[in-house]
Amino acid sequence: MKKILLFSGLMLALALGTPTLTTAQEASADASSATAAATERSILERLEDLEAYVNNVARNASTNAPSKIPGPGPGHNAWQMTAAALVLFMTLPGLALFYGGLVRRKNVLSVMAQCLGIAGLVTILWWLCGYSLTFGAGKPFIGGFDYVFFKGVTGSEVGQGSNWISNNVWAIFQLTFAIITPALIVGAIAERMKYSAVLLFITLWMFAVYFPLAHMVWAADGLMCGPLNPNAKIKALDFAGGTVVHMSSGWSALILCLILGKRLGHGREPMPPHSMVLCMIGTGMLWVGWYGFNAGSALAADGIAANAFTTTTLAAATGGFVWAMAEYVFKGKPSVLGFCSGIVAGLVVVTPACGFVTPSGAMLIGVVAGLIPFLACWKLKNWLGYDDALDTFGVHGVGGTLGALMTGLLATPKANPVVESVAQGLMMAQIKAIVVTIFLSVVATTIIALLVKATVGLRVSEEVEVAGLDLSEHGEEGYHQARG
Amino acid sequence: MKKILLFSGLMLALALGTPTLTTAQEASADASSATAAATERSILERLEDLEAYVNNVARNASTNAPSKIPGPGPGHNAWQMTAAALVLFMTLPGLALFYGGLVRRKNVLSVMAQCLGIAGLVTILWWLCGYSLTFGAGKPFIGGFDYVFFKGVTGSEVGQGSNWISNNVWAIFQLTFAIITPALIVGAIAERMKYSAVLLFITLWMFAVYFPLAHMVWAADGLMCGPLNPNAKIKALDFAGGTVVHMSSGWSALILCLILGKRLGHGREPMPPHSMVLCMIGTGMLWVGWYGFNAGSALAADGIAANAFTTTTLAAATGGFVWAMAEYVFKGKPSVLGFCSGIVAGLVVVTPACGFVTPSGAMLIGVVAGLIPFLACWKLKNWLGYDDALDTFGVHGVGGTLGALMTGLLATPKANPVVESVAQGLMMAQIKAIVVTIFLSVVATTIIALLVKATVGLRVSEEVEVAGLDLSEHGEEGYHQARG
Amino acid sequence: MKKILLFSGLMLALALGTPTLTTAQEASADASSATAAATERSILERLEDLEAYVNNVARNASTNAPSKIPGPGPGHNAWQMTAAALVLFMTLPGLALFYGGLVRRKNVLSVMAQCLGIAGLVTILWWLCGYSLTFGAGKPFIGGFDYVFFKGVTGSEVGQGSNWISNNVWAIFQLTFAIITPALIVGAIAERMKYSAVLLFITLWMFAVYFPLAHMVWAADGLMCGPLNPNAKIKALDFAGGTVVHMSSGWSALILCLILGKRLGHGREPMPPHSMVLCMIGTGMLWVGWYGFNAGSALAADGIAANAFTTTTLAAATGGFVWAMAEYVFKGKPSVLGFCSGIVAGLVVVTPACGFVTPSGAMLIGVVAGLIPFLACWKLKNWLGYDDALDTFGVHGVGGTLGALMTGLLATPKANPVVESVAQGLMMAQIKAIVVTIFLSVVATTIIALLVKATVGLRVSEEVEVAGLDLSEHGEEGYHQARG
Amino acid sequence: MKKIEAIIKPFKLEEVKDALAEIGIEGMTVSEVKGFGRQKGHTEIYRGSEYTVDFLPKIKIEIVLPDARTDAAVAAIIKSARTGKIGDGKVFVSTIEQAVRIRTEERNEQAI
Amino acid sequence: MKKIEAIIKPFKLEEVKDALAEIGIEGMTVSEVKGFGRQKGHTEIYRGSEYTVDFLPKIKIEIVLPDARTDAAVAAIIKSARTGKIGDGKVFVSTIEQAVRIRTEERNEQAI
Amino acid sequence: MKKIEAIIKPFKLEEVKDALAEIGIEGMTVSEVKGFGRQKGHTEIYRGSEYTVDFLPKIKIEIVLPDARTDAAVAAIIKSARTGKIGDGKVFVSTIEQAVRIRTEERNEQAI
Ligand SMILES: Nc1ncnc2c1ncn2[C@@H]1O[C@H](COP(=O)(O)OP(=O)(O)O)[C@@H](O)[C@H]1O
Ligand SMILES: Nc1ncnc2c1ncn2[C@@H]1O[C@H](COP(=O)(O)OP(=O)(O)O)[C@@H](O)[C@H]1O
Ligand SMILES: Nc1ncnc2c1ncn2[C@@H]1O[C@H](COP(=O)(O)OP(=O)(O)O)[C@@H](O)[C@H]1O
Repeated sequence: MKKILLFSGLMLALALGTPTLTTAQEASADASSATAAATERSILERLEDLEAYVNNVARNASTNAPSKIPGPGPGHNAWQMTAAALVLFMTLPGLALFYGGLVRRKNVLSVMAQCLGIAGLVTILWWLCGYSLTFGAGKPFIGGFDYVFFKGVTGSEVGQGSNWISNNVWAIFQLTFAIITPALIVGAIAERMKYSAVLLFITLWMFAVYFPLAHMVWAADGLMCGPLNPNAKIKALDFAGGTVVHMSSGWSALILCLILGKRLGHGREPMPPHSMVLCMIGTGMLWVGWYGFNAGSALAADGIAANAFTTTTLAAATGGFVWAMAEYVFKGKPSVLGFCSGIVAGLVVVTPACGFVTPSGAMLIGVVAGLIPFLACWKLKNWLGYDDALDTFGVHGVGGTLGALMTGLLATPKANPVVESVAQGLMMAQIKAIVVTIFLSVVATTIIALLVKATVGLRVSEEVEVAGLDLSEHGEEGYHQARG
Repeated sequence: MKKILLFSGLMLALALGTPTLTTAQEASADASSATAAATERSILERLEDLEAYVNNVARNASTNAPSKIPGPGPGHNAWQMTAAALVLFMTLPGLALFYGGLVRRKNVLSVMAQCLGIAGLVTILWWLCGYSLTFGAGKPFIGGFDYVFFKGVTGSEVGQGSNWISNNVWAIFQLTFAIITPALIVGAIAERMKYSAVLLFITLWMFAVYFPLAHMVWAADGLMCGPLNPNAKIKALDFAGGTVVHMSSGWSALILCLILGKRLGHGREPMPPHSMVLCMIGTGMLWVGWYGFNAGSALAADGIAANAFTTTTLAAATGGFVWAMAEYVFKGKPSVLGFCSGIVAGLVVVTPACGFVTPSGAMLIGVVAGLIPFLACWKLKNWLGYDDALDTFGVHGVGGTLGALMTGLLATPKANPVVESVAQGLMMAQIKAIVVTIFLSVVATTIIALLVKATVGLRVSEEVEVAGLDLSEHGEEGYHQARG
Repeated sequence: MKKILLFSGLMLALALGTPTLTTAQEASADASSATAAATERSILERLEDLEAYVNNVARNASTNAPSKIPGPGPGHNAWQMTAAALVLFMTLPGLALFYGGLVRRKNVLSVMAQCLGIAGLVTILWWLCGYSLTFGAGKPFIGGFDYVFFKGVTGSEVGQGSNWISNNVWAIFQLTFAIITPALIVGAIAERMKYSAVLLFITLWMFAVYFPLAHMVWAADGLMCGPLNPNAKIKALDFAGGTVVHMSSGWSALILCLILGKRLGHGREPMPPHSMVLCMIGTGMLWVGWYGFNAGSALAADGIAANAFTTTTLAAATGGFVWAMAEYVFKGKPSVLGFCSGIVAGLVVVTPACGFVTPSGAMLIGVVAGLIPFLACWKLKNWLGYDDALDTFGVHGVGGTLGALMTGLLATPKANPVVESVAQGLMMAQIKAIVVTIFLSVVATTIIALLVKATVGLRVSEEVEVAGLDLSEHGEEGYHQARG
Repeated sequence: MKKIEAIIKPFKLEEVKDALAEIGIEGMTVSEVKGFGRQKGHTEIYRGSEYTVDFLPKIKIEIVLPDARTDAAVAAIIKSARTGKIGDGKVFVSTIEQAVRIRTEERNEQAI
Repeated sequence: MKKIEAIIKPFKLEEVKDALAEIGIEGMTVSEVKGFGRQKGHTEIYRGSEYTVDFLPKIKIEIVLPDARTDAAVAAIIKSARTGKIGDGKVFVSTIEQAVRIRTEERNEQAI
Repeated sequence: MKKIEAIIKPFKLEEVKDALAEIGIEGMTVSEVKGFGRQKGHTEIYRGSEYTVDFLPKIKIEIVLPDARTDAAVAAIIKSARTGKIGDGKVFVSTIEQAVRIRTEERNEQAI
């Protein structure tokens, strides 16, 4: 029943969306004929536009004549497409492997199905209205409906994201963020949550948490968008998603796994990763993909992107090394899971900071990222006793919060001139942003989780949990032995 | 014996090719000294050339003076190299994993060896004369011999592919297409075809089907090249290879698997995928690599590439979601293989359309791609009873044909101005292109398959099939258990 | 104890590095205010600068007025970031899988931990002083201390690497080379070396071999830097690291595995790869990543990069095919490991040559690369009887040396004008470079290995070797069976 | 001496091991097997093809022990392995004539 | 009661299972083993090293059943597992003294 | 006929096989098992959780052979499998009543 409803909903949406096939482009065609009426730019102005492209700044706006190069700039657009592809790679197959390797063999496919389902679901929502609610002009808390069905989101025009990248590449780049964020939550609730409940929870969560939060932090009229919104109430910094991506998913994951309850046998039976090899492959992919995530967030192949690229590398490598060496010191053996966890932690903590800090700042972030989340996963979790199966909270919740703080501490105009404008009171703004994010995530997740529990139910039956979700929920097994 | 012949052939070809080491570059050196004799371009003309680079249009051709920027444009060339790397990634390891995971454990390496062998073989053929036969000036049905041994295919010159990308990057980008197309066929004949027969079949098939078809569809003097050839008999559209890649491989696969016969035990014994995990990894890689395939086919990092990037994402995600939800509705469980199949189907169907349709068009494509190939694999195959082991026909044959039709239906000048020039009678042209493609694939495959059967034979012995192709044909096993 | 020392060392370094947070950027701020005082560039000069960007040549230097586009050029910078990400991908997860698949199941994680540990360790060293010692101005044999703690290595400035790429992107690009080189050595000493010994050996080796050698070959004042150093004693060519990366690691690997001794049971017990599937995945990733390695070494998305991209593809595909066909001829069966080995060999041999040879030259390289290392692994190794577990010497040592020779033989100004300036006596220069590289690698490795043996010891105990390094050294297992 | 072979559900292994340890039995050999019996299998679907997996994963425990301790061990296994649902498994007992500890060459009851 | 242990070629498992089902035997336990016998192994080659794999994959079927049904079962196995080529495998029969169904504690012939 | 079941350390398999071949025994069936005994397991650590793996990988060898050759075989196994360290394993001997070669239907001593 539910499934049929879901299905019909999609069809309906598509029926609604299809007319825009015509209208959207008509509008843009009109627009371009209007501008074509203006006079020509001078040679100097045309030269300035070309230089603006190289320098990734705005075209000369002091003249009415249209720019001769009004569309995307090839170098920046090339990098932005590459970056978007890299971020998708983080989820599929990156995160699916990282998480899939850490669960027991009988649940490997369920984790993958969750990542795949989220990718599909979020894409449809994003096209429908998610992109519009996030980046359409609106209120400080949420955007508007200007871009529903990707209306006006074309490849030949720029400006929605930045000066030299196609509007639709920007929309897809941001889509890949909207996909990975809820997929991160999967780590906390692995091995016991109903598939239908996952899909329903995520749908509601996108509307209640992700779209508003991403708007607040990254839209030019958002509540906490320090660099772009001069009227922002909270002038915070978040380069690539410390609050939006990691804190929101991490804190929501904590609440959801508390409401969901522990896995059967948790704390009694060993539940070792069924394949550290898969987990390590996923880690490598996450690291590489993260270059798209962080350096792509510069929205250009410029010096800021280069800085984010650099700091990301340093923090990831150092985070991994420090975590494993901490294990070496405290537990006698450096483990592959330690390296992998530390690399991801380093990447998480540097995410909000990467475009604002220097290489030495990144090294400090790497060291801290290798120690604090290590302690969170080792001590805090056992002490509090929740069953965050794959440590989404320990790594992303704790790491994301840490990142927001470290950004406040280490952001410097020397790494990025934009920091100048928000430097005053930055730490306080960061703390406020942290509070808003945690508050929104915790409250919304609690309500949604209880709602889902009351309707389709959150957990699979004991029998299904024992047999494994792969067989029971997806009718497949991860691996088949030789025969014949 | 055969092997020695093969080997000597390669050596001979190399001996023939090596002299061009000298001659090819001499020619190009001459050419550049000739142009250097002309007068200088004016400042305005130089400015226009720079703007032409940003806008990805041709350099000012109204003057004799050579352009000051005659070579590749960095942003476009950067994207084109990235795209070529991504398409190679689709085959190795992407497709090798997608297919390798779906076969039984005893045949996983044989599938990989087929992909690897095809990559090597096709590269050698491409360098020898394949590129020339495909893109050298020639007749409507086949190109000429201008570029044998990559003669005149340099990095500093542009124009063979497009205005701002190196000629040799274009040649390699196209090589990656020429590699993946025959590799797709492997899915239909998996687990039972002789390795020597695969190599021989593919060699002949490249000459009989791929080089001619790619020439007809993409060369400026090709029979069906709607956008570039004003004299084309069939003014069809195929942005990134619906006919050339997916239909040709899909329909050939069908015929070849019919001639080859079913696997021993087909329909009686269960033959589940030995590792859905590998299949899922492969799917993620295919999706990411497909950005190179589709957005790379714009041959620039421009707005058209951006559009292809966008539509590719939407169709893939929607196709995967719809296929799995259709399973949910009709079979009770959404499977990982359903997601993976739907993603690939979405990508296949959007391939010919991606540069010509709007986002909403892509969503519609995604929905259709999630349903029709799903039915083809579920119902059609059982009904007709052929053993297309990994559903190459169901996904690529059916999907490619569907894509050619949907392109006719949804292509719009609003997405790409080039559609204007072929809009009239487009659907009829698409149907003609479909007929030509199917006809060529079916007839050529039949003849070649019978030829190979009569000479080296198509199938391995029963004993080899039972023991697995890995051990018998390649002397290796996919996995070794622990010992000691 | 040792571990605590290691740990504190890192902390100390960080404490030292952090002050540069301030000083480094101050310096650069001063510099830019100084230049801002100069007069304006003329329109023609500005046009020339833009053209210089497209053509990847230096900005007009005949004027004092600062360039209007002094920073990185988007297309080149985009490609350089992509290339750096690709080279990292080669190590993590590429090489880790390639090697990890070839060892026995009980040691798969140890190989991965070695790759991960090297990535972390080398990153820290690189930031500390490695980059500076390699590329800071210095002596013919080693650089200086100008760039310690990445001082002055910013994203907005260019010139340390090339005209149009950010200095820090160049530094990170080179870091990825510095990571993979020692990681290659792991292949020879797999399955028996102590983890602490690996870390210690590599630390010393970086200072004794890698930093000096990379300086000699690639720094503008390096001893053997043919293209950039007019005063170079040995005017050799090495486009992307035949000597620096492959010969140094390969020859060091040989010596280290001789000193380390054979694995228990070597030659008596079968030690087949535990997963050829992983090895094949790794190979695909290595190939794709190698585009960053080779075409990225052009330091721009220009025609030279395009040429390197092309020759890399041809050599890899041909190398793989020839190796497997040689097996087919001599052993009756073409194996997946044969393809994989040949692909890697093709890539290794073409590495020093890729930017200097034509496509036909690359084909010849591919053929040779498929035959000579094949013989080295098959005959030479058995004949000499050393236990190079995964054939680092056979592929990288032999292949790298072969590549240096083939570069001398095939480099041509037709592929790259820079060859002109060193053509005279090139073969002799190549031989000298080979001798220097082998001498340095062999002597330094011998001394370091004996030193490490005398202090922490080189080998694990017999018991650990039998049980597997994963459990004993890292406290983990690669795979866990189903249970419950 | 007797050999007990018990076929149990995999997730019961820890419990059975603990139950045996409690009565002093600390030597055993365990293997992964597939069982076929009254408990019905499950259906898997792969694109077009649907099929039933009849063989279910089970664990086989083998214990060699003195005659006198057999009944206690059997009872302990039954108690700890039971869920009451179909497919809980079986216990079989047979005779062992000789046992040797490889390390020491101790024989029979000393060896186990 | 008797225990039949049959070592067969892996791809014969379905057929043997069906043959046993036909004569009413529906309980069995199956495991993957490696066999060593007259059937010679194969050679694998990895770069420099070539070696022979002597152990071939086989399936072991274990069935506990009443004495009276033993001969029929053995015959059914032999018939369905035979290919006539070397390596078809063996059937071994031994005695089981006790059998218990864990779920119900039924004993002996009731239990199997 | 007798059946020898030997539980040994995995890396000793080749040696045991060779030792048996030397005394003319060339048929056997081998499986991977997990052993639990005096030899203590190891600890694995995964982030927060630390746990002990009690079950160690072992190899089980099964050989059916004529009564007369049993002692020699047991002796050969013990000699070749011994390392002298805890966990070397056990050898158990029991009786087999019937043996059939599937390929030929040869019975008993002819069959093995
Ligand atoms: N006759 C038999 N011989 C050997 N093993 C058997 C026999 N019958 C059942 N088994 C094993 O016992 C397991 C449980 O048996 P089953 O009939 O499913 O449930 P239950 O024991 O609760 O009646 C089977 O999966 C199989 O491994
Ligand atoms: N003496 C034995 N004891 C236990 N298992 C044996 C014995 N001899 C053979 N086998 C098993 O039977 C299988 C088939 O035996 P083999 O000698 O290869 O062929 P055949 O039975 O046709 O003569 C072997 O792979 C092994 O698993
Ligand atoms: N009572 C038993 N029944 C069956 N197998 C046993 C028994 N005791 C030990 N084993 C097997 O023998 C192996 C070795 O036993 P262990 O007590 O560790 O060492 P040792 O034989 O040297 O005393 C165990 O891992 C287990 O597989």
